[in-house]
Amino acid sequence: MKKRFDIEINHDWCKACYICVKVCPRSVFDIAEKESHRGFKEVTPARIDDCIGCLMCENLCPDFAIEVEEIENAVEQN
Amino acid sequence: MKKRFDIEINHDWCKACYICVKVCPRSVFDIAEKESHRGFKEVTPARIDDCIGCLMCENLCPDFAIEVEEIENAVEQN
Amino acid sequence: MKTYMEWIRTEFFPTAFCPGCGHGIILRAIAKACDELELDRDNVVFVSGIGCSGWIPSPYIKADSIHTTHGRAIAFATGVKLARPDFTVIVVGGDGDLASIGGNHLIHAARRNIDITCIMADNNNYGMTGGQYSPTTPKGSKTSTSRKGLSEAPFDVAKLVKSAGASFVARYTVAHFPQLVNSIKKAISTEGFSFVQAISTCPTHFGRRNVTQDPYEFIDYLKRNSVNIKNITSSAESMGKIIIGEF
Amino acid sequence: MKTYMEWIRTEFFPTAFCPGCGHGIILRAIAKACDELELDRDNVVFVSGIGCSGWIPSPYIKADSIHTTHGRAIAFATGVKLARPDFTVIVVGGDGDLASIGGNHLIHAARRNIDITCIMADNNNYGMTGGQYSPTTPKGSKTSTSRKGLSEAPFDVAKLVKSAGASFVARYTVAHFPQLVNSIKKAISTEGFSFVQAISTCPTHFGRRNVTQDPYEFIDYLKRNSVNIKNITSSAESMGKIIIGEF
Amino acid sequence: MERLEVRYAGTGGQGIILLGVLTAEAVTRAGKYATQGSYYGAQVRGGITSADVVLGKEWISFPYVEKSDILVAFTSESLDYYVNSAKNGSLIIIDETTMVLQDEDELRSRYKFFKVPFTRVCYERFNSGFLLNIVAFGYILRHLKRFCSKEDAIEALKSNVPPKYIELELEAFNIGLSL
Amino acid sequence: MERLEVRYAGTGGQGIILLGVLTAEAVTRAGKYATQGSYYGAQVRGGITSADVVLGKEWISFPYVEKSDILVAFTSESLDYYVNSAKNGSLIIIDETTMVLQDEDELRSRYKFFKVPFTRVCYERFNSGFLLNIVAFGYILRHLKRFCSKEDAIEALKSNVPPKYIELELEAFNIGLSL
Amino acid sequence: MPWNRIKVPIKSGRFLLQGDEAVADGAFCAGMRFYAGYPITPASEIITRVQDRFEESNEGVYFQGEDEIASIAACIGASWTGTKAMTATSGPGFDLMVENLGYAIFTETPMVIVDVQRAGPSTGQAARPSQGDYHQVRYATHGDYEIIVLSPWSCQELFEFGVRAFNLSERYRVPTIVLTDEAIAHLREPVEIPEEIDVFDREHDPEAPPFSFDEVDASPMPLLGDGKALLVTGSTHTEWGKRVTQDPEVHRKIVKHLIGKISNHISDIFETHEEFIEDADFVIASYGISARSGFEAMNRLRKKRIKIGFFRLKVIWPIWEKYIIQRFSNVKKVFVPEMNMGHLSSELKRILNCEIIPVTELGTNVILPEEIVKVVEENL
Amino acid sequence: MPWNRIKVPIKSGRFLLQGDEAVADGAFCAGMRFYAGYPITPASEIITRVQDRFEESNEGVYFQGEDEIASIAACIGASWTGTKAMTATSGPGFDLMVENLGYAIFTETPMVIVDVQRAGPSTGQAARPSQGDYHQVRYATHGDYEIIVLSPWSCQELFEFGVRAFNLSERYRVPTIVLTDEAIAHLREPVEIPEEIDVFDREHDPEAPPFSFDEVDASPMPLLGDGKALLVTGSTHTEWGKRVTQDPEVHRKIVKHLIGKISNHISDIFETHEEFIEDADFVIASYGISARSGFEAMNRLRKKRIKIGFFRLKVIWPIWEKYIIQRFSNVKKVFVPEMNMGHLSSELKRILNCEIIPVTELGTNVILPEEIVKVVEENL
Ligand SMILES: Cc1ncc(C[n+]2csc(CCOP(=O)(O)OP(=O)(O)O)c2C)c(N)n1
Ligand SMILES: Cc1ncc(C[n+]2csc(CCOP(=O)(O)OP(=O)(O)O)c2C)c(N)n1
Ligand code: SF4
Ligand code: SF4
Ligand code: SF4
Ligand code: SF4
Repeated sequence: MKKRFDIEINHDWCKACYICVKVCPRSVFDIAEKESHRGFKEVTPARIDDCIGCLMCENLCPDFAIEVEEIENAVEQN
Repeated sequence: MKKRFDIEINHDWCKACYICVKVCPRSVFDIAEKESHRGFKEVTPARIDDCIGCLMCENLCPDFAIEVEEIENAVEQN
Repeated sequence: MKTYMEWIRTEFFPTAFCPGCGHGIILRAIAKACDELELDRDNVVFVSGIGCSGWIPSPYIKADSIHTTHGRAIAFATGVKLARPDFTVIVVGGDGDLASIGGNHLIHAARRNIDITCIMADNNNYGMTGGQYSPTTPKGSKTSTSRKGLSEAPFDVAKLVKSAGASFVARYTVAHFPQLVNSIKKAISTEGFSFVQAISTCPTHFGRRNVTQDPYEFIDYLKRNSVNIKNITSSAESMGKIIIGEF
Repeated sequence: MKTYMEWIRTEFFPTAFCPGCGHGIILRAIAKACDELELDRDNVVFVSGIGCSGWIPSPYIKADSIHTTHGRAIAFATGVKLARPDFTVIVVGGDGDLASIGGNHLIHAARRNIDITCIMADNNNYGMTGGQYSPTTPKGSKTSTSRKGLSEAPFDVAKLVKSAGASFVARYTVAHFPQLVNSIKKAISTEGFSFVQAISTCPTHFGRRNVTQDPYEFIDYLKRNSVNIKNITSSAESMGKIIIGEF
Repeated sequence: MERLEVRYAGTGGQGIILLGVLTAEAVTRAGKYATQGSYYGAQVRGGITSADVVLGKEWISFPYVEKSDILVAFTSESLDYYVNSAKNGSLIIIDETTMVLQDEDELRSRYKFFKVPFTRVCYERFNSGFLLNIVAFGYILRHLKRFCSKEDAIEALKSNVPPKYIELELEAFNIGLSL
Repeated sequence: MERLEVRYAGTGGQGIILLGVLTAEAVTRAGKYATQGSYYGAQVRGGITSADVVLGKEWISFPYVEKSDILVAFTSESLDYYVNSAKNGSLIIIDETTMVLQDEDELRSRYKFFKVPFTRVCYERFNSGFLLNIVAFGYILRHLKRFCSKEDAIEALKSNVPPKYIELELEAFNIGLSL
Repeated sequence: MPWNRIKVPIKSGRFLLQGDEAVADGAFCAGMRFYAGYPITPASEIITRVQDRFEESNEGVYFQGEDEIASIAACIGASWTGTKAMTATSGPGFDLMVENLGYAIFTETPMVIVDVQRAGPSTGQAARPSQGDYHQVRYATHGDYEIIVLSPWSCQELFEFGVRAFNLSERYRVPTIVLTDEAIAHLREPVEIPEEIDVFDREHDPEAPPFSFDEVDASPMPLLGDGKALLVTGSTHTEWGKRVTQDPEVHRKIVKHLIGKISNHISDIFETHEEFIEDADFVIASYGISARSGFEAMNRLRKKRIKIGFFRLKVIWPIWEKYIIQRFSNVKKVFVPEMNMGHLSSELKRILNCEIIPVTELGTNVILPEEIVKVVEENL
Repeated sequence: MPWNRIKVPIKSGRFLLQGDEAVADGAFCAGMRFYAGYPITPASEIITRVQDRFEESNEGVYFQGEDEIASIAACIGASWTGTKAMTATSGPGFDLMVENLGYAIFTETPMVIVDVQRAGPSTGQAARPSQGDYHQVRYATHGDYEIIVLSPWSCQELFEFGVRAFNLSERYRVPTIVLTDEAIAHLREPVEIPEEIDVFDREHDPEAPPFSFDEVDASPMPLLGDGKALLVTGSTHTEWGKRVTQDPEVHRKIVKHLIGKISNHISDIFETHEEFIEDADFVIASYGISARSGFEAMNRLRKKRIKIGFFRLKVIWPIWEKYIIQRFSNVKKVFVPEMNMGHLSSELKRILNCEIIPVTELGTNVILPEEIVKVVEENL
């Protein structure tokens, strides 16, 4: 009955401090190779299936740029 | 070998708060019946022989109006 | 969207804070605390002073907020609270704002034990004006006004506020997010003056000169360098550590 | 004439204090302490603020004295001491002066632990301006601004200053003259910030409204109502008492 | 515009200001106009204290004593300080009991000079100088007839002293009246 | 009185101010006169930042750019903000790599318009945009010949960066020079 | 309607009052229900009277600040809840209020400060009068703005200006100062407390933005608790309180509003008391306690058939230049008694072209009418 | 002799300096060895430079006060030990210094305050320039007095006025203000540091009374530690520092001294920079950053053959009225560019009879020369 999570990143708010990348116990995030139009290398939840929903990334993001949400259906389907 | 003391009262500085009168463990002081030219009833060390030199009156006089001094000769004479 | 986002004025996002500034985490903690307490937003007034910390509620919290002069937030808040005792009044300020220029208002509010919650976003320096030392800067730290290391001793502000008479005093860091949220909730719920010292990170100034410029490393440092007041057995153990917990 | 009278500017006598005002006793205690320590009068600087208490050194002590603005004596003194570390710098102020308007300078000087001695002539109210309550006025007291009894709690200033970082902190009353002299001597001799809270009597205002207008009875009350910190066994014992001693 | 300038002078603790206030209050109650200003030393007690009262039928422009019409002095110090601002030929009243004057003759030549044993009568009746100002209040009324009545004065007294003392105060007042 | 008004514009963190300071310092070292003023947003990072440098042979009265002779822009935002205060026909230089322009034709018609790949050359050599401002400093010198030499510029650089970085900085500078 | 005729909440009639008491009563009648202050001679008596009124009525909050900074700050906080707030002080305390006074001006917060002048600079003579703070109250805080300052000359006016200060403050959303002095504040005089007074309560509009760029008038005010998530700030801001700290245009708009909302209503704000101006060759112009001396001097001079008039500013800031120019068009010389080095004199020099003759007192004595008479006679 | 020609204790030569650095260097050269301050934009850079100078030389004490009140107080305390002391701040911080500024004035304590103007009121725009504090620095503290305020227009002058402020302060025993603004303080320009400068050190006389009633000049100063049991107080006092808080005469004497010692030396204190005044029909009069604009505007207008002159106040307080009247005797119109609502304009209106045309900026943009040119051309 593994829970599944959805991670939304608001790239307009993100300032690329990379706290999320480093704080994640499951190394869910990757940093892009190239800068976006805002001059940052964007973060992506590359290994989203590994997410355990600990919310460390969301809670410690100083810019409210990450939202982790449990996918309700996913749980039910199991 | 009873010590003897001299008590000098500076009536120009005294404001007649009567701390000395009341604090003296030997009730050495009296208060005059009549007011002086400054409008106060003056204090006198009426029973100076009873003084034991505890300095309570001197130390607690807020106006430096009392000085208690041991009479050196007096001691020697005994 | 999480419900606590209703306490956030996202129209002003991205925030004006530097990348990785811990003040954003405190902002979330406050919003979360208010949300979980189910406060009536119309009766909550935030009061802040001047400093990066002052921006936490003003403009980022979606409730009434008064952004006042440097150091005076508690005094303004006192007026609000006395005139409208039914309001929940929350002061947010920096270590410079609340403990340096505003130190007197802080201890007097604690003495009066007026029913105000005060959250000190403590980044150990004056972020806004360029990283000068503050009354919470640890001895020896390098800041823009102590470039060879600070010779003054800091305040233990939590202890000071406690001994001035506050009802509730706690200290946590941004690395202790759930505890921070909890202590803010307790602070708001406690009658009388309550004070939460929220140790924050200023990677731009204090971090760069003393710990690390890396936002995450800085947070991690706070975590590793803290000990809970309940777990202190000898004073030697706590030497140089950040004591966290309720006082 | 006693030798400590060399520290007194008798040309301005009789003093401007009300009859029986305890501030005169503090004046003597300071003069005696300086005399017994054989301080070099040319290197001692007294600094005071505004209030009856400010008059204790200015003009009544025969040494350099700066009578400053209300509440700021410690800040002025800090400048003197930093510019001339060889001077002995002694601040004398009231409870209003040092703990109300000047509270921030007090705790910051304690934090910095700057080598200044600070004597607070604490008469539990603002004597000079007509007996309004101060931050040391006991709860329930009647003053000209709390005519039905004060609802605010007072500071334990000694405790506050101690927790802010002072090296030496003591509290005595004018009824404990020898101890007061001694603690002032220790304070001056201690390196770092030292603080003596000297509980004084204001028969004209605080006494008249709360204790007694009679100067002696007031002093006697202080004596009877004090307990030494060493002799406290339970906190109940010390309820409502003045805790004296070194902190 | 009729204008009467009264000055009470003495030292702190003698109740000089209250004396001024009572005078002004009595005149106000009489529907006339009075201004009352005070001067006190920095000390809470001691030093020269004075109370100016200017009386008029209508509004008074300058509210302080410029040159007194009546000067009532309770200490030599205050008399010395204020005598030069008394109008020539004006009324000067002093406390006979406590004040010793060097230049009484000169004063008599320049002013209408009265010595009144305020303190003595006070001590005789109350064994204290505490009600000196009230005795003086009673006494001075004879010179203020155009501005207020005895009844106004009593009303003023009643509204300015605690009820429990009113009997004593009235007695002192009456002693002054009859001096 | 000769007067050349140069404006560097970009965003916080791009080293715009240092670029201005370096320019002014080089000119000062050459014995000429330069004034340098800056404008930054309230945030420590982000927002529009600009550095004005006014160059002259002698003392300069008004020390800010009124209408720029040279505008070097590193972000579209800052270009939009400042383009209207560029003199007609004046020099406008932009970072080709990062800036996407809608109205390039119009700009070309009104100004001497240059696109320089500052960021690209920076990344090619250093894999970072960190030394963007130094590359630009090297590049801009060709337009400042009447005010300072390459040597003055190198001196300016040396006195404004930490010794341990000087090698790198000089390399960036030379890249700019040769662009 | 913001204007209301109300029954005064205290006993009306004619009473002997001290100035400090009268201003406290006036403020209370105007609706002041929050007082924060720190004791200082010669303003401390105000506190007692305020406390009396609060206790009698069971309304109002008294807060004794730890200092003057806290006191004015608390007033501003209280005012944003819709409570009419006041503080009182004297020179040294006013000095400390200066920063937050600027905050109140910039945030357009209604409140009243009673400033009882004593002799300065510094602690000077605490229990002696002076008028030396004439320009201080206008220029004490940094930046550009207008402010309203009333100058009463009697205990009656202290009562009335206690009311008027609140009315103006609420009407124009500007901190308003009653600038008096030790002489009047400690004076006792009969004061007529009317049965009814006119009171202006701020226009409260929960929907309105907290600030305004209107160049000609003040705008309605929302309050804390309106449920609109107000942003109040002393930094430059939009109408909705968003900080804008780099935009020159927004700053210009605010400052123009702060000035315009007052200067465009100067005929409503400015007030004088004039006697015999029409036919006067000479005028005694003054304010506050010195005007009492000047009025008496005028009386004496007119008895000597000198064509002298009397011009008293009841409002010293803003000063209505055009009106003064017009009123003084036929005047040859203006005598200006004041207890300072010539503050009003210097303003009149700026405004008028005729000769201005200061009659100043740098010590701490109220100027005697006869001194003015003398100067006038010497300069006819 | 109090005047000394000394070698500067720093490297002389021509350097690109920021204004804040230049004033710190000037002060250090003048002998400033005590600095107390509290950080504030745009004055914080001064601290860094002062600390550099103190560390290099191993001399001097830096004290970061808990606030601005403590900072100025510490300066006054240090000054009484004979140490030259300085603080620097901006509007909101200056507001807080006001009470102790009055104390320094009243106790005749030499010290220097650098006030870097930013846009007010209140916190306004911290990093944008303004000249709105022109009258504040003159009238901020209560009571009557004179004070000296210098207004530099360049980084070079910030250095020079750093020296001059101390010289005047020591010479006249008066706190002296260098009033600059964000624009100049943050500007970088070449500054020439001379080899030698003239420095005035206060006349120290251990036998002298601490205060003076002399109506025409400052008096020598004793110091703490002289062994004379000095009495220093901000309450009214005799020459020997005995408090006298009820005597009008003593207060009058002090205030006359405070004013007289400055006003009698106005020709030594007041300084201007003038161009083409002799033949000018029109004059641009200004100070500080706006004078840079005005100077450029004059250049452009003279190229168009307009007979316009330039008059710049290097010292804005005290203002030498007689001199200005004389210099402007043939002038028809005066244009006054300033970044405020017209502060110098209002002073000139008081002093001069010709037409005064303000060119003001209430926003936070430095006035452009072309704007002045336009106003002048429209008003010829
Ligand atoms: C009276 C006054 N003095 C100084 C300043 C300048 N100032 C603005 S913010 C600040 C300190 C900010 O430090 P802190 O309160 O610790 O907040 P942070 O920016 O670190 O979050 C200072 C000194 C001011 N605005 N007002
Ligand atoms: C800035 C300022 N505010 C207020 C005052 C008025 N004031 C003078 S002394 C004093 C309080 C005195 O009380 P305290 O310090 O306890 O001394 P005490 O007279 O009781 O000895 C006050 C409020 C002042 N002088 N300056
Ligand atoms: S919720 Fe936890 S596990 Fe999931 S991405 Fe965030 S930090 Fe990683
Ligand atoms: S010294 Fe002691 S015993 Fe002697 S008179 Fe004084 S109090 Fe009494
Ligand atoms: S300066 Fe420091 S506290 Fe301020 S936003 Fe930047 S990181 Fe945060
Ligand atoms: S008022 Fe109180 S403190 Fe002041 S002199 Fe009188 S008794 Fe002493």
